[in-house]
Amino acid sequence: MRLINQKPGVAFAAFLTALPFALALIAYAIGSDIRLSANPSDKLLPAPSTILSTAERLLTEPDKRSEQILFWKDTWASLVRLLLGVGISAFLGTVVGLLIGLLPHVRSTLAGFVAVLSMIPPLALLPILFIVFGLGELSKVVLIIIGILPFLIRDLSSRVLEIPREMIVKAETLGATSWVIAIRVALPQLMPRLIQAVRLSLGPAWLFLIAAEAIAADQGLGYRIFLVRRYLAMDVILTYVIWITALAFVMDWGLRVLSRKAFPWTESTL
Amino acid sequence: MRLINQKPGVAFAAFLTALPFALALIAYAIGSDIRLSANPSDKLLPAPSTILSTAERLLTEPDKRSEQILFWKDTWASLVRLLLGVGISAFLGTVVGLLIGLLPHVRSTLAGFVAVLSMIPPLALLPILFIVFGLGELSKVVLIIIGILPFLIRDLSSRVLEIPREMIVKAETLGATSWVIAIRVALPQLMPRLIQAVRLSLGPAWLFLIAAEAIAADQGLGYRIFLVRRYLAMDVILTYVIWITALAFVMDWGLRVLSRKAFPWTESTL
Amino acid sequence: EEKTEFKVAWSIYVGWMPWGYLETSGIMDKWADKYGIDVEIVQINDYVESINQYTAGAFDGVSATNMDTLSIPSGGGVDTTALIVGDFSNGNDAVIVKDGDLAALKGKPVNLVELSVSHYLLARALDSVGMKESDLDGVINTSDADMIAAFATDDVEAVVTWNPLVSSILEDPSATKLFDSSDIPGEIIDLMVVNTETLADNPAFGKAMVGAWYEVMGLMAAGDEAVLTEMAEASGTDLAGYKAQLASTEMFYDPAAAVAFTKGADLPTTMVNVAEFLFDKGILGEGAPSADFVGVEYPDGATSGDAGNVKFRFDTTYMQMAADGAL
Amino acid sequence: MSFVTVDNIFQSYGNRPIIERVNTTIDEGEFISIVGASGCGKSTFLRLLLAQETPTRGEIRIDGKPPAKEPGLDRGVVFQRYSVFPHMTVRENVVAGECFRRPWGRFFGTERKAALGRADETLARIGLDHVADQYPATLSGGMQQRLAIGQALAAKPRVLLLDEPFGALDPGTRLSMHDFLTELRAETGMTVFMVTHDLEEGFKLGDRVLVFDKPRWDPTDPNAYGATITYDFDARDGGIPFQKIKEETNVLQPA
Amino acid sequence: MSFVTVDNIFQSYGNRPIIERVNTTIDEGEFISIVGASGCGKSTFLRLLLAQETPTRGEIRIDGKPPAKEPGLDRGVVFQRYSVFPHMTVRENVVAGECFRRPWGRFFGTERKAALGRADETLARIGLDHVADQYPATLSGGMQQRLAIGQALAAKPRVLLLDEPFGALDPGTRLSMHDFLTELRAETGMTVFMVTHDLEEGFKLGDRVLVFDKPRWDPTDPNAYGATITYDFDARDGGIPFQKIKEETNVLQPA
Ligand SMILES: Nc1ncnc2c1ncn2[C@@H]1O[C@H](COP(=O)(O)OP(=O)(O)OP(=O)(O)O)[C@@H](O)[C@H]1O
Ligand SMILES: Nc1ncnc2c1ncn2[C@@H]1O[C@H](COP(=O)(O)OP(=O)(O)OP(=O)(O)O)[C@@H](O)[C@H]1O
Ligand SMILES: [Mg+2]
Ligand SMILES: [Mg+2]
Repeated sequence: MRLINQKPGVAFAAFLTALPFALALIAYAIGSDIRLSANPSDKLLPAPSTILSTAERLLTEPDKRSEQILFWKDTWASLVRLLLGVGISAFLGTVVGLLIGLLPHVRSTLAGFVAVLSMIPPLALLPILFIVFGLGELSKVVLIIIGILPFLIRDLSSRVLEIPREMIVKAETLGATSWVIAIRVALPQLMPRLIQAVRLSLGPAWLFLIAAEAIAADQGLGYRIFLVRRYLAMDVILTYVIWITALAFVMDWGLRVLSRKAFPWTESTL
Repeated sequence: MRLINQKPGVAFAAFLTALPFALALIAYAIGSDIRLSANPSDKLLPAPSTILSTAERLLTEPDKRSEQILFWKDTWASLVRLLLGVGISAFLGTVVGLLIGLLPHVRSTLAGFVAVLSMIPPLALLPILFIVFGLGELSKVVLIIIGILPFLIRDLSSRVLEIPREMIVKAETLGATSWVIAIRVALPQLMPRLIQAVRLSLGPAWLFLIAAEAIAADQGLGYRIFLVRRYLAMDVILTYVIWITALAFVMDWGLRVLSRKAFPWTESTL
Repeated sequence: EEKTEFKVAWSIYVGWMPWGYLETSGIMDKWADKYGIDVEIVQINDYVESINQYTAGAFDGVSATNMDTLSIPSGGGVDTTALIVGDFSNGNDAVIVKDGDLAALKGKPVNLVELSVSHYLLARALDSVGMKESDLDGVINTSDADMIAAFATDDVEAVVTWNPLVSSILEDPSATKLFDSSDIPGEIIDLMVVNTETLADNPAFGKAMVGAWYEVMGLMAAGDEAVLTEMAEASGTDLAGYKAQLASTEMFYDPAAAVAFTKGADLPTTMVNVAEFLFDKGILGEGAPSADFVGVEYPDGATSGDAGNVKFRFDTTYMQMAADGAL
Repeated sequence: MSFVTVDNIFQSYGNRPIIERVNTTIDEGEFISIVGASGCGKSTFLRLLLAQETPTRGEIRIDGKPPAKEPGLDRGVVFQRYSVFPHMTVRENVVAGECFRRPWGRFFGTERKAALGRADETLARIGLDHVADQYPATLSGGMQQRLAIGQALAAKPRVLLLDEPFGALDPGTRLSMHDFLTELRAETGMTVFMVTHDLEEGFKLGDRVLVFDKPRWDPTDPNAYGATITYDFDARDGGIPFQKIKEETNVLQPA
Repeated sequence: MSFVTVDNIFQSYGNRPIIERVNTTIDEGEFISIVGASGCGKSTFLRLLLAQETPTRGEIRIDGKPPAKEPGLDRGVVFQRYSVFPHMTVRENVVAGECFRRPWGRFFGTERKAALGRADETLARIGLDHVADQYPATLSGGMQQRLAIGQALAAKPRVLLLDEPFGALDPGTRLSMHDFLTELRAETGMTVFMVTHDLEEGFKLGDRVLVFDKPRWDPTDPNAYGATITYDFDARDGGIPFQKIKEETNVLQPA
């Protein structure tokens, strides 16, 4: 039987899914063990047990100075920035995407400009950003926006352009104005794609958030990682990395579920 | 007439396209002028003429110490890293994407793992990367690979899964083995999508390249930008940013043209 | 112009930790209230970014070294005054190798934060054995955040960096310190610099800053464990670690000592050395015709460099007030 | 009196003429079938009738009014696909036929209730009341087209334009759609233009059948000339005899 | 002797039975049309014949050989869509019918030349020689399906399976495809199974027409039972009279 037709059973499939995770864990444990047996105070690959106890400490013990649990404070600070940045980008991306997609004049004006903007590496512009937007929360949110907005605009406007012309014409024959076409035909059909696009841009958003926090912040997940990197506190870094990964995963999954639940009409059940 | 039906003429469209660029330039010139009249040696927003002369100097005058023109040396170093990183990722992404897309066993094993991997913020793991891959060229290429490979694998494998089952079955009825289906049915149909996916990942690739060069390098576009940031030489930074933008734009455009030229069958000319 | 709200930036470094304590303990607010103003002290993760921000006008003052002040704000035309001379590095910056001596660096690459005081220290270290940077296999710009990890890789033979990284790296048994800032005492000076114009228009700003600073200096000199522990934790280490870093820092707890150092005869020599180093590296900008392009003024009114383009001033007025108990 | 006047219409894309010298007049309530080879410009002609495009030369007037500049309430349309809104339920799609002309594209309050009631009546009439709360994607192709027609009629257009409305349906469904359309027409007495590939369908449903073809042909450049109405059949009496040509045709006779 | 034996086939997806108790035998060279309501399991039955799926119960044997586990050279297939490879030219698509069984899926050298020659002959026979170097996307739907059939035949299968091969074509093209298929069949004498929605088409082309339907019906749960062959008509003699039932049927008589 051809390989492409050989399917694993349910139990074997579950085993296969778990396999690479287990292998990665074992490989890490062995690597850590080798380094630790050579140098017991090696910090690079802390033993899994060390990471666990560090994680427990981070999650439960309040900071002596501020009496707060830094881990949750960092998480909260980062999440607020991330959600603000992504939320504002999603909103602007939708509005500008609709305008570009629907109105030929706006399209002529902005499409080329946004295409060029999307090629600018935002990290290189950090100094200017910080000057213009200050060093407060705003600049971090703005970096996220600058980083993902051009992509969102391009993606969403091209989706608006993909709406069959027939549908727009149909709406026109029903007496719809440009405004009604925007809010009742284009916008609702854009929504599932918006969620898709937001899912795709969450990765870059985290990246920009971490980069911004590395340079100017006094709390946040990225800030903490860069702070303790100076001491190579890999147990803390790994805890934070695992946490960020988990957060990213949950967000992605949540958006996927939301998309399925909120837009039943995207499923072709025939 | 509805706004959505009002189209600018050819000349007016060209004017509109140029408009935001011109406005951005004018805004910059004004901002620069204000700062420079307050402090003539202000470095933050150098006059456009200063940028031009700096650019000319960078492009033509060799460095005193190395006798090389640093600009081209930096460009070459960065391009080599970028192309290696993207090229290797594209190759691995294609192979693994094909395997995941075609073989149920591989899919069970890797799909979940890659989904989790793609959520890990690579910047946070830099210390481990350095230890494992050293501080040389390798680590920069690897950072790019780690940054974009999971996306490529996910994107390409989902495209393989989108190949209509009918087509695979048809190939089977023509006596094709799994191997033949991979190289003669799935692979060629994956190619246009590969180019698309590479286009999408060039942005992140630049980002990771700049981040890697900012952290440890002795040449490269990102290295230079972060080095001269130490004395706020915005004229140099802006020259480099414009150059990177131009390079990114040309690459994107080249890939688009390549895709059109190399895969005539994707156009439905009927 | 006159104003009542001021912002200063600082970044984490052993000699600047008091700034964080000033803000969290309320001592800064106390002194600001006394002079009827408001001073906000902002911590910035990235040292260079904090100076850039100051240069661009986002802050009225910033913690910086003498060298970076000369190259970034002063070189950028922002007339800057050293309000507080806090300390000089006396072993905090070091050249560390895996084996060999300074002469053995010949033909090897060195990892450091390029164009920083580390770079300057390396130049001075090579001077001391009659070598030049061109004798090396180049320098590799490496982020300070990754210096420890970098030293752990096989590629890296030598690094130049500062504390607390130095002490972490030296924990590695293979690491040897070849040269440190105690070999060039008084050349790497940690300052609080402020905008000259702002200071001239608002003497209250200078008074509040200096007054608050020396109140904390008093606590530190007295060995107040609670204060030191708080600074230690803010810098990510513990009390013992912080004390070890302080040991290689020549803190001027006493304003009189700071005044004396600033008025000392060595300072102009140091600044000329630094200016030459900066010019040599092209850091003073392409517009700079010579190392003398930027003028530096000393407490006695003497200048080095271009007297017509004085952008960096050492001013002991306020520290003297503190020494005199006049605040 | 003629209701729709098509006056010497030319349409070119770039340098390529698609249709040329099209003249005809249509009475109110006529059902016009349009047939012709693939790519000859039937859909283009429909787009001109719809005012989705403006002809290069000539004018189309409805009821003597000045030529429309863009599609509007007086012309309803159903395309082969994409004629219903996938994100609205079947009922909402019908309501859309009435409420899209409002400032917010919606009805509120009692008006809304009344519209929902009317929609349910319409749905009952077009036999879709049992799927009123489903989304179009869950309907079969035939049901979708029925919905599209119902929606277009809810807006009460004066002219209904159909571009191969049944082209994607299988033969059985197609037949039942013919009955559906015939019924609706009898009820409303609307003026209808229908493009079709299927001659039989054209003659079965139409009062007149317009045939589009290229009367002139340049063997060295097949795209040099556009198509026009070459035959205009009277298809009443069930379309038999098919050969009753209503007016003089535009076919050029060999000289 | 019976060539294809379908022995008491059941197929369920999850708990839902789709087809049940399907039994029939087919002689070599017969043309079997399969008709039935939408969703009743015609395509499922074809997938079972193709060995793309394994039945829940029962066996299908071709020429007495053990049941196949997966599709292979002995069964050719043409679906409604996606039956040609879009990235190969028309000629390459035909060559693929012969060369996909090779280790690299390609011919090299002289073998390649010979295959190209044979492909050109095939193309001439199916009337596609003038578009040999074009890609399928540039062909009309009818030409694509002709190509798909040509490609399937190039592999010389023993049984040809067609799943609504002409479902997406317009009526004119459909008629010419019927002629094409009839000709090809006369030439090759192949055993053919064709699923169609169009009863007329089924009777016109088939030697036998199998009707799939649910003989049992649970009013509280429409999905409780699967479909089976309820009628098996002899459709030779041009399918007239349609009513000649060949074997006893499976319709349950009211007790
Ligand atoms: N917007 C356009 N720009 C350029 N050419 C066009 C455009 N729209 C249609 N054409 C061309 O005009 C010709 C007529 O197109 P049209 O769609 O009107 O044909 P049709 O008779 O409806 O054909 P079919 O039966 O295939 O629907 C075609 O050759 C088409 O390629
Ligand atoms: N892989 C599958 N898993 C679950 N259910 C399936 C699967 N394939 C088909 N079905 C269901 O089985 C039933 C029969 O499907 P099938 O495609 O065989 O019908 P059909 O007779 O070919 O219909 P049509 O005329 O629409 O093509 C349908 O209700 C379908 O939803
Ligand atoms: Mg058409
Ligand atoms: Mg089917």
